Amino acid sequence: MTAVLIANRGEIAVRVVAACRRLGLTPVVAVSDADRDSLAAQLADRAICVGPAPAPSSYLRAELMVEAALATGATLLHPGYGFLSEQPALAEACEDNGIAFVGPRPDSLRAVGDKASARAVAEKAGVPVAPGAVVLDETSAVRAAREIGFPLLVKAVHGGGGRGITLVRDESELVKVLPVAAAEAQAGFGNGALYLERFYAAARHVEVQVFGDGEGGVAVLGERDCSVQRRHQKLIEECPAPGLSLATRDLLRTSAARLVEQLRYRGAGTVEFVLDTESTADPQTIVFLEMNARIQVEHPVTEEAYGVDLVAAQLRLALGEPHGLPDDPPEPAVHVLECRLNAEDPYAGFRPAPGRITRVTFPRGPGIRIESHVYEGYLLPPYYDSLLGKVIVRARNRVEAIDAMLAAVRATEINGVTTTAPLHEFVLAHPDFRASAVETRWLDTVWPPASASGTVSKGHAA
Amino acid sequence: MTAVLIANRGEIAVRVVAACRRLGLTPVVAVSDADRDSLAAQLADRAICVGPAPAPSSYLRAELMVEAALATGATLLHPGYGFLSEQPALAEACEDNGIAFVGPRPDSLRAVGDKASARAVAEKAGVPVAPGAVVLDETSAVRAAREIGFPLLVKAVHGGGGRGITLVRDESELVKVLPVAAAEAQAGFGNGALYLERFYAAARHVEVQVFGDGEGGVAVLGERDCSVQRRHQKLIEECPAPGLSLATRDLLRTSAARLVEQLRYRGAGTVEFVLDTESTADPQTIVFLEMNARIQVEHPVTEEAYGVDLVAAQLRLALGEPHGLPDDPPEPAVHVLECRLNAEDPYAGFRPAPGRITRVTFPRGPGIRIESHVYEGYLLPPYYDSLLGKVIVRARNRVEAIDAMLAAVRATEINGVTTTAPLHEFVLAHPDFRASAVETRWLDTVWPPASASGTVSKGHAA
Amino acid sequence: MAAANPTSSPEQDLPTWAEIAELVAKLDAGTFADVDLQMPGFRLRMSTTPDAFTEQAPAARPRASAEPPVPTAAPAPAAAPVPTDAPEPTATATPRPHSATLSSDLVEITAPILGTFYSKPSPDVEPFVEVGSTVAADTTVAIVEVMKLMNPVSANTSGRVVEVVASDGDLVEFGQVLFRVAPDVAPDEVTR
Amino acid sequence: MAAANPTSSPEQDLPTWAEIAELVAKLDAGTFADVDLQMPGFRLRMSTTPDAFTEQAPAARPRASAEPPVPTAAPAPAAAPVPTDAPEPTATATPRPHSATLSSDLVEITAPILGTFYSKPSPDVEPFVEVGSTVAADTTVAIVEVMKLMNPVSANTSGRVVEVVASDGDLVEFGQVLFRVAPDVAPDEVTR
Repeated sequence: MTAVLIANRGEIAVRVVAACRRLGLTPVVAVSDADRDSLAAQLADRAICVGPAPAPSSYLRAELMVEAALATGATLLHPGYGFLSEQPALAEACEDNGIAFVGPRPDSLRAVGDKASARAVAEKAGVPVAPGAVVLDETSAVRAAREIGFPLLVKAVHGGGGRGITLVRDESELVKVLPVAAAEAQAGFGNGALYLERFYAAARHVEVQVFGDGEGGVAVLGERDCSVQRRHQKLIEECPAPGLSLATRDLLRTSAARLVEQLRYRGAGTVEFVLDTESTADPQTIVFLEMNARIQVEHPVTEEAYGVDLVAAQLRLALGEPHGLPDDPPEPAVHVLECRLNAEDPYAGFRPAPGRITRVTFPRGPGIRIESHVYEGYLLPPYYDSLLGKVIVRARNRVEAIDAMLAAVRATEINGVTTTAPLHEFVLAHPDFRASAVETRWLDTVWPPASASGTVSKGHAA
Repeated sequence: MTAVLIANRGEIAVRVVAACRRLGLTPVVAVSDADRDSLAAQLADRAICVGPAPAPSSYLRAELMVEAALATGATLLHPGYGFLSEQPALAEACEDNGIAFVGPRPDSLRAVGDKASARAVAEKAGVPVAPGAVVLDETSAVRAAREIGFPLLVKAVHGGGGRGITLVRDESELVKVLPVAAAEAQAGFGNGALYLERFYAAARHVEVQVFGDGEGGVAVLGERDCSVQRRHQKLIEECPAPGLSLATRDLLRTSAARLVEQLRYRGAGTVEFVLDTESTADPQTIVFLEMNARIQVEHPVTEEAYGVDLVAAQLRLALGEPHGLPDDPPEPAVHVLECRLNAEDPYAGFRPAPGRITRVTFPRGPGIRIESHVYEGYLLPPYYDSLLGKVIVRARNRVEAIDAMLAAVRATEINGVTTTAPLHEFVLAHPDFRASAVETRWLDTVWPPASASGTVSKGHAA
Repeated sequence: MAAANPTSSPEQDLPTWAEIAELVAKLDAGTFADVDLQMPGFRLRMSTTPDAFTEQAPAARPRASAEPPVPTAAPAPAAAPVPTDAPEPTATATPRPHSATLSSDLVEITAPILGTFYSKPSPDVEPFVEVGSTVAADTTVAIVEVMKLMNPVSANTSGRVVEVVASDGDLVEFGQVLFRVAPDVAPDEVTR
Repeated sequence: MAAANPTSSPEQDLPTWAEIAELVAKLDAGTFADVDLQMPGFRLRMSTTPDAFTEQAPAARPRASAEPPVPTAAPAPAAAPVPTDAPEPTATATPRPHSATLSSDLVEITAPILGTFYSKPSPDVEPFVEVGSTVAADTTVAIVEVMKLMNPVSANTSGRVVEVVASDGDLVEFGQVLFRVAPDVAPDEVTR
């Protein structure tokens, strides 16, 4: 039996275990000291403890993961998402030790690993990019800004996950922000390099799921809309992305495919775009945002829409087999939504609320899929992210899917921690969201609702 | 809030709870004394104990179910399948007490409730029926048999679920069988009436999922193949039914629709057909078998194929709303399988094996749906059927679905009881099944496999 | 855009680890025996005394125990399987282990069926039995009405009624306690 | 992403962390025996007396405790949180409550990291320690190799080695017991 070392935790580790089961592979999960009792550890054939709870001492140490793979005889290593998943060092260490890294080649990871090089690759592949420039000092920044126009975004070149981004409205603001942003980038990402980029005030986040065979071949599995965001953190995703013209879809897909071909990209990836909703042309204006060289949190919406198993396809490819995905699948006749339930208090600035889960009831029924690692009695550790699980719902059209999701969220019971369920119920019931896709800044304009925050303030004073 | 009394148990009670949650209805489950701790009782808003464990004192007493609905303020009653689901008496008692029965009108139940009247209705609606006749005595039986031809089936007119059926090869066998069959029919079904019917030696069981609006309108949701049977008990079902020509499908669907229109049928129903695989015409020969006037065990394969919620549609219709199903949906681009896992020993004549479930692990992942009422610590009571749960798998085509189902069954762990999982693994891996649809008598020719039964006999003797 | 950020998010108002460590170092250098600091989403408790903050130990393993949940009002399970062809309701009168501490010698008469409880055959007459009444096994003690059908309830035990638990018009579920009876002492129990 | 703007938070009246730290320092420098400071959303209790807060008031909010789960073979939780920016492994040497019945006075030295255990710096030389060896906190007792990188393991306790649990070449997981040590008796424990 071929063993797979799962170098991750939480729901994605559980998901990889499931994909291993589908293919008859032996899942081995690398755990930190805090995750010895995790669901993934229970479901896998074996768990191996690599280090203490803090991620920098365990889940972020490539050498421990490779050691764990070697020690358990695993010949594949699946990095999940986050943590080491996009670190060329891990992919390289795997290569050096005869372990198949379930992800892109190290050179691909490097090529898309920071904004500047990713942008360069995109431009080379003929993918539309936003007006923007890397800036070295105030002089070059001001000159570049005048060309790009205000408002614009100041980004850390090595930032990610929505962090290290500042909106600047005019030149005086830019001059003030530059040194602060550079210092923060240095502190947060170990590199003070900054990048200026045109800011689209009315934008949607639309991304394309791609899967490369490593030899230039590419399967394109439609678009996801992930515009329901709070401070660049996705909360609700859907597939297909609603309301796009055929020409816009085609532009998105061919752009994404070109990037994959250019990189001779291997495995699952996502090409993210900003869609300018103020553009009235057909196709609408899209600009390349970044490429995520890994499986994503929201991959199940694509799986449910297209009837595929992306993680199994990753493993198949790493095994040297055909990935088995259709290159150009028919358009799905269904609509799929995903809600991320986090252990956070949506009425109190989304403050993380780790704790012990005292009761869990997930919804059941047709079209409902749950991806989660929590169970009754589980102590959500304070060391990692606050994702409790994902509710994925598939129905015949968007309205039915929204209704089904609303019912599913209401039927979800996770006691012992505060969850973001009220936010999801609010969005799913909101006329703006129900009418069509919203813009990425929409959520911040409607949440928290005035009445709710008032109530909560009183509650805290009491 | 509108409350729904669920007059059933097991996985279908859990399924109806889920549909209630989807629609925001309040589920109340009627339980026998043995089911006070059932999963449905835990998931519902309320459980009400109607009687002792034996079904004749609880789940088969219509007056207790109506009393329970009245006592709990439920204005809908869902009968599930089996038990009272097709009893006109319950539907009538609901009508008399102002409770909406989630099922067909009493007259529809009567019309299709026994083979003779069902056949009459089918003939009237222009649905193909097998040559056959009700027989009153030996003389009429022999006369009818000569017309129908041997081999033929002797059936109890009031039988059901595959019971009360005898295969007869020639006239002398018929004469011997008649009095025995009549006595058995009298004992088993309270009525000794018999029916002779042409026997198709090489037959498939193909059924059409229909949904009537009660006013003559009908939604037809494709076919299911349920030919993997053991003594007329379905074990594996799939949708779409493989290998049917367009003309055959069309004949099946229009026949089923005509029956629904004829009855002005209300709600979910299944029209079952025998498909003669020896017929080389196009369309192939099909004959009406029976109509099941209720939701069926295998309804999830249709739900997964078409992206619908049949149980929610039942409830909507009973609430006086449109059922919301598409009348003529596009052909599904997926293939769906269902395996019924029973607590039976497949190596020992499928002897029921009730007991306490010590551990349950169900498979996870894209395209996998589980319908089950068992949980760790659950004592499977000896009073009822042995269904532990259903594994439903959806994939892009039949081969992928079979592979995914094989992995799913292997990843299913239900400890504490003996299950039929080995049988499912055997069938899913069998070249005959993988190549195409099998015939209804196929399973009995290959199971138990010679080697396995030898091994197990030893095991049992030890 | 990275969704799951494994390291702690900077967007909370909570102290960083470094700040906590600094605080802890300060406290540790001080003279305090106990410290209990609570803020929303954060709590710090320190003590120089072992077991100062003993709390309920968390369950060792998250998995459910094999025992089913204790039903709220279940009768003791019968040892022998009940024949399935006996649809006639019969009252059950069983010693109830879980009430043993309260009334160790009492026998409960429970509802043989779901329905409406009536203590008397018609509104104007005396109840079948009252507290103090003596009953035999075949004494009718009540009626449970199901859909206009009156089901007499037999005592199925002999003794003296000490409590009437159900009230007229109550919905009673199967197995629900209707009466408590002090049983006649059986000859073989005298010697106890 | 920038830190949450405190003015948008309903807890805007809470003291900042720096203010709390300053307060603690002030109190610590003072002569107070007990401090119990409560504000909406905030509570600080300090005492120089052991067991001052034994009444175990529930947390003001039903939030989870900050305690990590009890792992099957983890070191006992330290009072001070572990800083997340310290990836360097350090051996943990802690009294292990769950093994108290077996060897109540022994301290375990556990693997600070996953890797291959070596008792000696190279094959031809003596082991770092053997049964009977005396160790101090900074004594190197073994090496754990991770991907050709040799990580020395310090005893982090002082005493006498009574058992060498791991063998050369063993894969050891984080937290796995390598040695058992009979600790030096601390002066304040003599009087027990």
